[in-house]
Amino acid sequence: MDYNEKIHAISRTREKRVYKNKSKDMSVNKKRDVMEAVIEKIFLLSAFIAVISVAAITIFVFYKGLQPFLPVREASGYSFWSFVSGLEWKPSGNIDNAKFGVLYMIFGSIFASAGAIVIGVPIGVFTAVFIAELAPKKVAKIVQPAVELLAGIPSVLYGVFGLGVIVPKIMRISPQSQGQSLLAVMIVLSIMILPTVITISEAAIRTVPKHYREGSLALGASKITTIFKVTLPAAKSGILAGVVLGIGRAIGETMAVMLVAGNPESGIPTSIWDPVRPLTTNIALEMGYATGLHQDMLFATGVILFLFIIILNLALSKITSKAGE
Amino acid sequence: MGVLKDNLLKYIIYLSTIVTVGILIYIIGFIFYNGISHINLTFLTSNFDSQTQFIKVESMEGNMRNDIGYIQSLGIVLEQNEEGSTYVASIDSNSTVKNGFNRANKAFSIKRGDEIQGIGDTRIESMSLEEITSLLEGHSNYELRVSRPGDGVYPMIITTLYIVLVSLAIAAPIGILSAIYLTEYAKPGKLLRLIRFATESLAGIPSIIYGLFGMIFFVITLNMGYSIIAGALTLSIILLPVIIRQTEESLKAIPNVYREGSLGLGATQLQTIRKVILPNAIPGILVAVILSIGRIIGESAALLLTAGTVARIPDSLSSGGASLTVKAYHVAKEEGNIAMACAIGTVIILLIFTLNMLAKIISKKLNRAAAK
Amino acid sequence: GCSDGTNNADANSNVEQNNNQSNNENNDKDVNDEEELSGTVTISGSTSVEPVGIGIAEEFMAFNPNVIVTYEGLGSSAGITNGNERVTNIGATSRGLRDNEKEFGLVEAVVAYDGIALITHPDNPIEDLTREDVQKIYLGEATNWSEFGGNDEEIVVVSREAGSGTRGAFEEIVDFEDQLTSNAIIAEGNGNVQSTVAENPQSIGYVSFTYINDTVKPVPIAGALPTVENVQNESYTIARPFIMVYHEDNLNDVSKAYMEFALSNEGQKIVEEVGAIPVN
Amino acid sequence: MKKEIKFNIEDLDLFYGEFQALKKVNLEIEKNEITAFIGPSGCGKSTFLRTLNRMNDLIENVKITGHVTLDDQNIYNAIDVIKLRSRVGMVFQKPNPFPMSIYDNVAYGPRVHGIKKKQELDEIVEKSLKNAAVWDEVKDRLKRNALSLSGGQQQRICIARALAVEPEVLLMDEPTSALDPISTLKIEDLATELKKQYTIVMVTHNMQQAARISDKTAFFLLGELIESDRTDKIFSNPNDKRTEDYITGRFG
Amino acid sequence: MKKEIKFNIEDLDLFYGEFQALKKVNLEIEKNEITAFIGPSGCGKSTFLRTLNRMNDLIENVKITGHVTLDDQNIYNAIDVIKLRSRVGMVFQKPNPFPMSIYDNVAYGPRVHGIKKKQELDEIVEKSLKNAAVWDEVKDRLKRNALSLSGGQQQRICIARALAVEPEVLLMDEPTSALDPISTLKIEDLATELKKQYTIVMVTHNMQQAARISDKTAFFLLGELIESDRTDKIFSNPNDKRTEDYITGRFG
Ligand SMILES: Nc1ncnc2c1ncn2[C@@H]1O[C@H](COP(=O)(O)OP(=O)(O)OP(=O)(O)O)[C@@H](O)[C@H]1O
Ligand SMILES: Nc1ncnc2c1ncn2[C@@H]1O[C@H](COP(=O)(O)OP(=O)(O)OP(=O)(O)O)[C@@H](O)[C@H]1O
Ligand SMILES: [Mg+2]
Ligand SMILES: [Mg+2]
Ligand SMILES: O=P([O-])([O-])[O-]
Repeated sequence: MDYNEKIHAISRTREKRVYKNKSKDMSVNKKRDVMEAVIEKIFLLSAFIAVISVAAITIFVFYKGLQPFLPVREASGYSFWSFVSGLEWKPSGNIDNAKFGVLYMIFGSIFASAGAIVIGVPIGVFTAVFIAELAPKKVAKIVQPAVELLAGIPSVLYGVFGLGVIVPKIMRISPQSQGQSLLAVMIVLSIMILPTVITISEAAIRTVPKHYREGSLALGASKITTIFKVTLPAAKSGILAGVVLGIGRAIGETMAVMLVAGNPESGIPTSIWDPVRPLTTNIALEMGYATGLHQDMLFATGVILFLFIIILNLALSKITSKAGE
Repeated sequence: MGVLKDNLLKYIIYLSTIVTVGILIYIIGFIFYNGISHINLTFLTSNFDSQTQFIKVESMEGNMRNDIGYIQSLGIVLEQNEEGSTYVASIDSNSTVKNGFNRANKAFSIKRGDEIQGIGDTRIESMSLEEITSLLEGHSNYELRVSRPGDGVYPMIITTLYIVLVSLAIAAPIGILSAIYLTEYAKPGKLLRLIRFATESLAGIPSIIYGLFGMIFFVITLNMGYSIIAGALTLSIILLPVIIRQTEESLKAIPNVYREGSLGLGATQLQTIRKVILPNAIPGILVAVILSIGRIIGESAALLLTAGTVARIPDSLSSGGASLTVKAYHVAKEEGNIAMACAIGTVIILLIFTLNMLAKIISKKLNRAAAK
Repeated sequence: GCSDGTNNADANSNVEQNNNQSNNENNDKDVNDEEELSGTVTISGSTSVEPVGIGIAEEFMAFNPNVIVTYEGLGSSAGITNGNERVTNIGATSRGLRDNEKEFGLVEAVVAYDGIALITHPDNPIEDLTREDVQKIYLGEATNWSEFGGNDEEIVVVSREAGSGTRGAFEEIVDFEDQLTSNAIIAEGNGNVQSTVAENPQSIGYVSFTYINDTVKPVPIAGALPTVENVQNESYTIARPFIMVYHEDNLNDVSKAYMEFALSNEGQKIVEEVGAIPVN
Repeated sequence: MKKEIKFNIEDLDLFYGEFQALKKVNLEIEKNEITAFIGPSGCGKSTFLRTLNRMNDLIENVKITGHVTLDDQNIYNAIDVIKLRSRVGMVFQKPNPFPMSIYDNVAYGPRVHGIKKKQELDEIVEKSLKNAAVWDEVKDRLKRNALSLSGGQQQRICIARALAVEPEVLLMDEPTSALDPISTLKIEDLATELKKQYTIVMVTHNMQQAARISDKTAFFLLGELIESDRTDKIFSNPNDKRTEDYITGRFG
Repeated sequence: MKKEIKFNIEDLDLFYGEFQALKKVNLEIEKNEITAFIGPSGCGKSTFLRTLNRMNDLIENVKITGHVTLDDQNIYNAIDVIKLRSRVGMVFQKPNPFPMSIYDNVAYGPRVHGIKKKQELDEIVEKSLKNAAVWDEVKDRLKRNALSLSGGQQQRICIARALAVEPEVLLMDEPTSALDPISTLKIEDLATELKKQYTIVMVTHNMQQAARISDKTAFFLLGELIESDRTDKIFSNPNDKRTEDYITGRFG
């Protein structure tokens, strides 16, 4: 175990002396120390399974997803550039006609997440403020389980709800003839990120030390002023972490989005009324139907998605490590 | 800030909360409203697919009754519905149809609601009730073609249960041990950062990617087929960060004075973990487990590609099956059967609600016990 | 040897079990077929074929109570892949095999034909379309219902996802392969096409006969309604085969029996019952 | 010089739920003096101090009865609580500057009370920091985060922050208990300086501190005010046996 | 009576990362005496106490150099750390009984060290609770959760828990600072009683307490051991000016 290092540190500074009992005392506990060490290794191994899983998934997705761009494979060598810059997704049975462009999906994913953040984050943060700062205990006791329940509803049901309620409503007000649209995706996603944003913001607000609030109130600031000028700024990095996790959820959400997005086969969305095809739905939509190059291209879409998630995670660990300072 | 601005901000906060809660009520209302008509006891207890069998039944001496549809020698009353199917409306208490056998000689008891489609090789679909009555009456023994209607979620409930149990059996020990490592052993450094980064990444990977991975790795490469085990293994990876994070929270919440108290008495690290730390972390661990159950129940994309879509009661870990959520997705997508999807959704939401409440109660109870 | 290595555990044990049985009872196989057949048949693939596959399975299991048949509705391509990779005994597809898939050496058995019905919202006044009309609509050349005597409203085109057997067949028959208008809404699965059309009065879509329900209105093509009879008398031409594919050596006895049953008269009767078109 | 009464407290009872934390407290606090509260841990010193600017209002289940006046106005109904708190400033045990710049910390109060002009704020900040005897140490880094300062500097920033809203009274709850001896001395000197302009009420568990700087001392025990008097009197010749026992270290 | 040296500390330096919390500390701690550590907050009293049973090993980034022996054995390499901690018991500032029954708390140590027999455990528990002067108060409710007791009782349970492993030395870190006066007195009496069998080292911030019960007093300042001597000597006639200043309350 690690104490030993310190023991060495200490013994190095001293000349050796002879101690009675030394050997006996130490050997009795050899067995125990070995067992402790072995069990620690078991704990470590368990913790390492997470690392192994991430590595396996990453390697596997990249292995499958990068194949179409490598010249090694027969009928392949699809240009990576046309993949990431392409504006059309037409996986034809006839490989020569096939077009696999994901740029418009990348835009779709980014727009949709951004919209969800713009709508969902203020509502979420304010709700969190309500629960953490303003609500009487009894009311908080109702709102909080409500938020948890919102988090527990499977995304498929959000999709069914979106298709049954949100899409028709948008259709009525949209200048276009269909309700499947960027806006529908944004709304569904903003609802779905609410629980993430609320729970994490609430936790962040609650961890703001009481003495900040007291300091402000004691200066004659009102409760609301205190919230907006002291509490929220102090909880900033925690809330930001919630937002990043929310973006992660929005980018990664599949089943609900698929039903309300419209999933067109080309076209960068130019307004919120346009249908979009986010990256995730592209994968889920066609995975059952794809073979060969088409299937590999879906994995390649997964690679793009993966890169997004990695970037988000790096951002998140930046934020949290900054918060830890 | 002036009083006016104060109040404005306050109203915005209230409004946001109302929007949040309102959305929840709207969604749940929508799902319940569309699904509730399906829900009753048979919905929960019957199969999803209808099932047809040939059932051998002895004849008997039934009551002397003359109503149309009463088959005296079977002791049952038949009725017909709008679609023309003939179904068993009531069964006499001493009826022999309760002691039938199917062609595999397994006991089969005909129940109310079962459809009678024929006798021997004669089909009765296009006949009137009178014709059927006279056709059926007076045989000495029968082989009836019986179809038991489906549209129930029983197999999915069982499948969901299986997947919950198996994934937890895999993920819970690993997750808890990892959390113990991270809080009790790990020293800050590269290794810890790596493990943390890994768990955070796992939490961020969309489930469709897990699905792809599970499908190619477990289903095809490891040759598990669409199966409970492939689904559960995939889910276990998804659950790891949930369990690790939650368990870690509860471990971190244990005051250091307990650790010092124990170590100060000459207990080893392991003894301290076993005797002082784990007993105190149990509420948190239970909550972690319950939250993961919720996650399993809600999962669709990953399970769809690994455990499949079949509505069947799995007979082993290597047979596949659809969970409730997967089935809800499947019926919505394939049949456009929104009512069925919402009915399953209603069951799911009630389950999740119960689980959430359970988590609350458990953590409260155990916290209180700990505080005593 | 090959099949032993790649079969899933279920199928493996069944192969052995059934081999024993057939050795003992080779003499009067016919009698025992009905009485003793037991084991599992695994099918996966096209969701359009699902009602047919499950319908036949229910009937097959009625006669053979010790048999379990499972059908995973995953999509035609997944079916072909799984059939080829021996993940399941049988794969089901609602489209013909592509050139590269033909190289797998799979046996192809057409178990039914299926019509693809053009559907609109029930409120849509359109009474009839020609195949050329449909083609124009799906190419994006016609974009307003008034061109066909309907309301002055934009047409919302709904299609299945790329790779879908239904879509492949529809594009081929209507003849606009790989040229779907980029304005089309893509919905996953027959059900979502229906839900989407049912909820938008300006939309048009297509679904398999076996899934059509009364939330949408089937549109006649050149006067012929999408019905089984009209397909059979060839007045309605948008139809395609339902195919089961398998490697001969990956069929255990039950699976063989299932395939035989599917093509038998009894099996074909079920095909008709679920709304598809029998092979003969 | 005739003494002016700043705070007058009569028969103050305070309950946290069922628990009575203050029992019939009667006390007068005089203007331009330092009044020290002493007593063993949990005796109610902080609780009492916090009733004087109604910080206890924030705690759930608090019930207060009795009568507290500031300049003869009842603080529980005649004075608006926001107003009260800007008249009665507070400094806490642990220095609690907000996580923002030194300047913003000190300007916080004035801004909250509606002062927006940069120049005016600049003046207030400078004056307050000077009054809090920390100007020289921070004048070159007003934009730095206040949390980057040492504990003693932070505490003086907090005092400056309180002074910036121009209070009449300064409540201090063990303001030096988290500080090193040198910072402690600085704060003590500052307090003695400030009492010329302000009335100061200070909780301390350091009896030497009370003896060194306060004019009056009030001794609390188990929620009761046992004795209050001139500091030299309390420390040399207390009336109550318990006061004597406490001061001579027989308990606490 | 010739004094026996229990602990011998030579040139002990301790670093928390870059920060040096103990600087060249040299001290001898005698058997069957109470040694008190005093000094202002943050001077390193707790840190020093915790090196004596290697509790500091648990903290990240601690570096220790120097020489500490217990009965002439180097505690950092000649004695197994687990063994050391059962020879050198510890009582903490805040009573920290485990959230289990009183009985299980006291039996915890013996069980950890392999004693399983019910009867043997019963005896140990009773003896330890008696030694900790809390037996009479709890003997009828040994199965009750220890957390349901009062603070003073909890602290004595913790002492009993420490005694149950039959240590030679008892380290106490401000054992009474969270307690009321009456409980404090009980613990003090107990300590004076226990020193007949054990060697006691105690941190206190209450100088009266040090004066009342300790035989020797060591005064720390900023990580340095300024002075250690017989308690009466330290309190009446310290060698060092800083000790005198501290004792007379000129700072801290
Ligand atoms: N929010 C609260 N709810 C319930 N009881 C409280 C609360 N705050 C304080 N108390 C109790 O009221 C009593 C007085 O507390 P107070 O903080 O005023 O003591 P104090 O004299 O300031 O002690 P210290 O010197 O430790 O700061 C204590 O018994 C304490 O436990
Ligand atoms: N884990 C740690 N990491 C870094 N610094 C520490 C740690 N523990 C204590 N210190 C620092 O070491 C110094 C001595 O701390 P210690 O707790 O020994 O003081 P103390 O004399 O016991 O004070 P108190 O009377 O407040 O308990 C302090 O400056 C403290 O901030
Ligand atoms: Mg206090
Ligand atoms: Mg200390
Ligand atoms: O599911 P399909 O492949 O038949 O469209």
